Amino acid sequence: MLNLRTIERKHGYNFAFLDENTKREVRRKTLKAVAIPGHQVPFASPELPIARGWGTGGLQVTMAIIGPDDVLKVIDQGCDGGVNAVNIRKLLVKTTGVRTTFATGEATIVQTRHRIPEEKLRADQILVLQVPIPEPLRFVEASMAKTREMHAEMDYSRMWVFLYENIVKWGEITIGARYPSLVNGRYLIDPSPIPRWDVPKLHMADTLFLFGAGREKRIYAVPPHTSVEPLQFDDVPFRVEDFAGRACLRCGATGTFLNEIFDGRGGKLYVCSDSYNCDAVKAKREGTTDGGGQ
Amino acid sequence: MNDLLTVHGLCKNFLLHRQHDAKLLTGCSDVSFSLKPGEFMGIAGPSGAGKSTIIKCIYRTYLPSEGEIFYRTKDGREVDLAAAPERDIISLRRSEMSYVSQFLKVIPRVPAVDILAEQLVARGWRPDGARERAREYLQMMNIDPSLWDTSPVTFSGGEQQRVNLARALITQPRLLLLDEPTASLDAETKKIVVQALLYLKKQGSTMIGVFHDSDVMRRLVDRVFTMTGGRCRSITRMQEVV
Amino acid sequence: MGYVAVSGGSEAIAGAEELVKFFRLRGGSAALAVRQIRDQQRLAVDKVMGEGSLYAPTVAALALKQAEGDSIEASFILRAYRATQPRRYTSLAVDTAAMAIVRRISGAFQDIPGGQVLGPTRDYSQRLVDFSLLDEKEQVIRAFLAGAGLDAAGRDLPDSFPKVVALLRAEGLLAPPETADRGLRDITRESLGFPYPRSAKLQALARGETGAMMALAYSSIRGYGDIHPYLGELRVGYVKLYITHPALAKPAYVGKVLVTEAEIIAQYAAGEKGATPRLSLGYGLCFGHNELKAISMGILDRTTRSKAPQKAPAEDEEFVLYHIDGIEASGFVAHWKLPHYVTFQSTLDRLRRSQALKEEAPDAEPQDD
Amino acid sequence: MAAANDAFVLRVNRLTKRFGAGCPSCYALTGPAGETNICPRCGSIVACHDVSFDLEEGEILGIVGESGSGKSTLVRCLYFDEEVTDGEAFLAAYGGGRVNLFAATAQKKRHVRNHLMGMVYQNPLLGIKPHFTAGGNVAEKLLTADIYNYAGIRTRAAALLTRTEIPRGRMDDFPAYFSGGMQQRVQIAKALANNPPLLFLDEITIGLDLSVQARVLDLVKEIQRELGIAMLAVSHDLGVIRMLADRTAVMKNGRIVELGLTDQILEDPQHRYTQLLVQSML
Repeated sequence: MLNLRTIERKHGYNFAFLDENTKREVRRKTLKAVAIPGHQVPFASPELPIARGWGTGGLQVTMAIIGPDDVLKVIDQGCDGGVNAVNIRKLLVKTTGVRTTFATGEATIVQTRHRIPEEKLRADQILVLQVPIPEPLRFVEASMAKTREMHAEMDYSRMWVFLYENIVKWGEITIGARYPSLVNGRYLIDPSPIPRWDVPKLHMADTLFLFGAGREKRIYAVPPHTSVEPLQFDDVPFRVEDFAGRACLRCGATGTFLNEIFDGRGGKLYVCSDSYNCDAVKAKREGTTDGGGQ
Repeated sequence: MNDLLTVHGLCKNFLLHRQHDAKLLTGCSDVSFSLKPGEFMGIAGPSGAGKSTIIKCIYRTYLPSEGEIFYRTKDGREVDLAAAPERDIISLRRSEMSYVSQFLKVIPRVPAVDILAEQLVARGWRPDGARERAREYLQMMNIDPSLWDTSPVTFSGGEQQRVNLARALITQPRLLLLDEPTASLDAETKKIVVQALLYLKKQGSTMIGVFHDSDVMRRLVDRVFTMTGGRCRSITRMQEVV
Repeated sequence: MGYVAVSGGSEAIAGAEELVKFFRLRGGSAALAVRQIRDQQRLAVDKVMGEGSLYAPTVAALALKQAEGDSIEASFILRAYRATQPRRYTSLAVDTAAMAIVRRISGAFQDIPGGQVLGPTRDYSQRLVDFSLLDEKEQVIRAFLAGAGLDAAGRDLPDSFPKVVALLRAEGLLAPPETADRGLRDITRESLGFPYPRSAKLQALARGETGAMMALAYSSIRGYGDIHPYLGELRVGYVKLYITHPALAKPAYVGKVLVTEAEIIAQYAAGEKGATPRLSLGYGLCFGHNELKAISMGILDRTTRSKAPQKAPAEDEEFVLYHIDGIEASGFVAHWKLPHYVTFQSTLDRLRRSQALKEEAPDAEPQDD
Repeated sequence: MAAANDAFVLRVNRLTKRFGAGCPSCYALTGPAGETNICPRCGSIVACHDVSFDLEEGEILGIVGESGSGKSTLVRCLYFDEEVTDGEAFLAAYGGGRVNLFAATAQKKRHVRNHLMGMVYQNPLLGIKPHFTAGGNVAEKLLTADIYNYAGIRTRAAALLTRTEIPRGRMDDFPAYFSGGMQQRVQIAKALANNPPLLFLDEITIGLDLSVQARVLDLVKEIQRELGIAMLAVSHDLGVIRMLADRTAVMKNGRIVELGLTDQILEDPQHRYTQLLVQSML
């Protein structure tokens, strides 16, 4: 029975918000996801105090795997300071008290939306990706019951035709982010809305990548040293975003994913999307060291 | 035995199922004869005597009820056409045995030249060569060149029948079965058909034909097999019939 | 608390929260009492309890206050709160025939055993603005409450009303249940595939968003896969909840909850060759007094069992159940407010490339599809 | 001549397909003798029972019968659209012709379907997707057969569509806007895309104008001659069967009542039902 008098006015939540039973369930499903690379594992996905579609899947995975000794980094669009990243970090800190960092290399768990950090991740780190739509076949089939069958039979022909018709119509495949990729030669995944730039980082990496879709109630994983191949025709290769001839305005880096900014005078400026990496490169160039955020 | 075809004790009955019972009809009974390579035998007799029945049994359009039909193939094997598996019959039909009926049955819309050519293509000819040869046969059958590229469905009866014959002749079959091929043809057309058949005979084909027209028969056949009521009355040299 | 990396984002969020509070209170009126909301915004509270799937009138009223009356936001707050609550017991099956009736009507029969009980309804009142409510005096309220008869209305009613559909069943007009689903699947604890077990489907519907369910039910009865429903019976009332006492292993009374129940009678699905034509039932039940939701639920329970080869939206179980949850839908619709700089950058990169390719090969015309 | 059983493309042994729970009397109480395929005892439908035949290299085998005879169910079973109740099927091109396809896993079946079979359905929209372009439909079949070269797919799709008389300019249009005959020809192009040794044709001319019917039949004949593909052609129309098939099986109430050379079936039908069918032919 609910008794208002016994409700604590502030909070009195379990470590990492979720109760231990729920965490155990998420961990079990995460382990299954690791065991079957790229396979979407359904899980119950309870409500969180963060809205559905705002990173609840990633949060639940992080909440299930985080321990008091972990060092957490949360980014949104590559940036540690984005409002949603701040909000999610706040909830996690409030309910776990773990140390947080901006420095990619210091983190043991990185929760991210839409980017994989530029800095190469290590075997002792886990990247948790927030996923809005876990189903790569959603492009061609809306029903989850049907896509499940298609995955089971590895029937990806409709996705292929989609790519074929894309080329017929536009001369090239027009998928920007969320590029469908085949994991371990078996399951097609939606790598979450990371840019194509980041897709090769999933391939044969040292790091474990966990994907959580809260609203859609699915968890999947790319374990370390697993092949991740973007779907491509033999003669129409997959291509990452083209930043040839451009450099970051702030740090001068080339070879990073750049955000385009209108300068208000009809021109365009480019800055790094990975804010920590940008800071680090800038500090190095200016001869100062960076402590991983203030 | 050097015979190309030996028919022995051939019977053909038809069991017609009706609402409550069945009716047995006799097509032919106890028919026996043999043919040497290159021979042309005519089958004569009143209508309803079972002439076509024999031809259709040999071609296996009718399933023989009794008897054997031994046929010696090009590569020297002896096949009982009355009992051989269907695939053997199909294979023989494709390679050495042809049948010409009174009517041309084709898919509408296919041009005359292709109807002939496809016979050769089915035997491994290249399409170009096949069409070339098809035109020669249409020429030989005196079909107006303006018709070659149109479907025979629109042709006159005589023209259709010439295409029908040409389709069989173009393959130069070892055994040709003719079921009243000259019925309802005018005199001029008959002449063309007779010439074509004589040409084929000269090439060495063996033939059996049912003719209602004794004049045509006389000019073609070596022997006549005369029937009444489904049975053989006599087998005679052509000259004796006349 | 550990070392926290901060940034401009934190301050912006704090500022935004401050502003929310300011906008709620800047009118300078007296603070809204939660009890007032619970008592006088009865239907709003009931809706939030239903969609938040937690029977907690006071917390629901508080959530409404916190959300400034935004019912989806309030349901979301309640739902998130619910997620933190342990699940200790499962109540025993409730017999709604024994419901303490507040209201009870049938659209299918004029005379029903026990009679129609109109109860509190605006159905037959004209929707005119009641200006007298502008200034409702306390003594008027007190006088009204002290007025004759009303207080006793509920007590005149019998303890139990026979169910209307029981009449149909006794006459053999109702189809037997398709599959008995005696197990209880908790959709907040396990993820299920389609087709859903009935218990799971009814749970999902019971916590669905009223507006979304109404729209889908409406699409069906307007003609997109019409099942020709009749309202067999609509009940609003209190049902008693029992659990099995953990020590005594006997039913133990834990309290009563207000629910709305709708039983929808629909024509039997075609295509069952040889079977006797019978009527079938759609079932709706939700927390609180929410008639539109209960009726919509009853219709959707029935439409989603359709065996039609070409399914209308309301007949497609997956379509219905994936799109009626207000918390999920509102979250995802609102998430477009989040930054999408990176994905948009990717899209622009593709677009520019496609444009360049088109200029190189202008003959390859784009097509509509 | 080789033994008859060596050259099969497809061998079907005792195929049975029953809809419904079934009872011990199902097979005894259904069939042409009782003139029903519905078991009077339990109401199950015996769509096919004890169906056996060999489809031989390069031949078109016709299956003729009225609606409800089980002929369409038969091809749907062989193309794995339906699960059989009993029986075996062997494909010469798969496992040396010694592996029962019906016992294979769903994934194996899909592989066989994608690589070794083609299907032309009565309703073109079952075989093609109207919201894929004509070329995309052909591409789909090639992609399922693991061909991932874009230019190669384009060339092959163009060639096949040209072969089936779809103008090159319509290749990137949507079949949703094509006529029925054109949709049917796209479907044929798609079915041929992976060069299957075996093609199923299910009432492919139904619903088409007579002149269009003739074009489609001619196309099938030509393709069969050119490519030597073995085909199983189902039709209720003896006229269609006569034009296409070398041999014909006659089905009635789920059983094959007669199988023979097509001209023999037409001119010397043995079974009571076949005689009725031939007599009622227009």
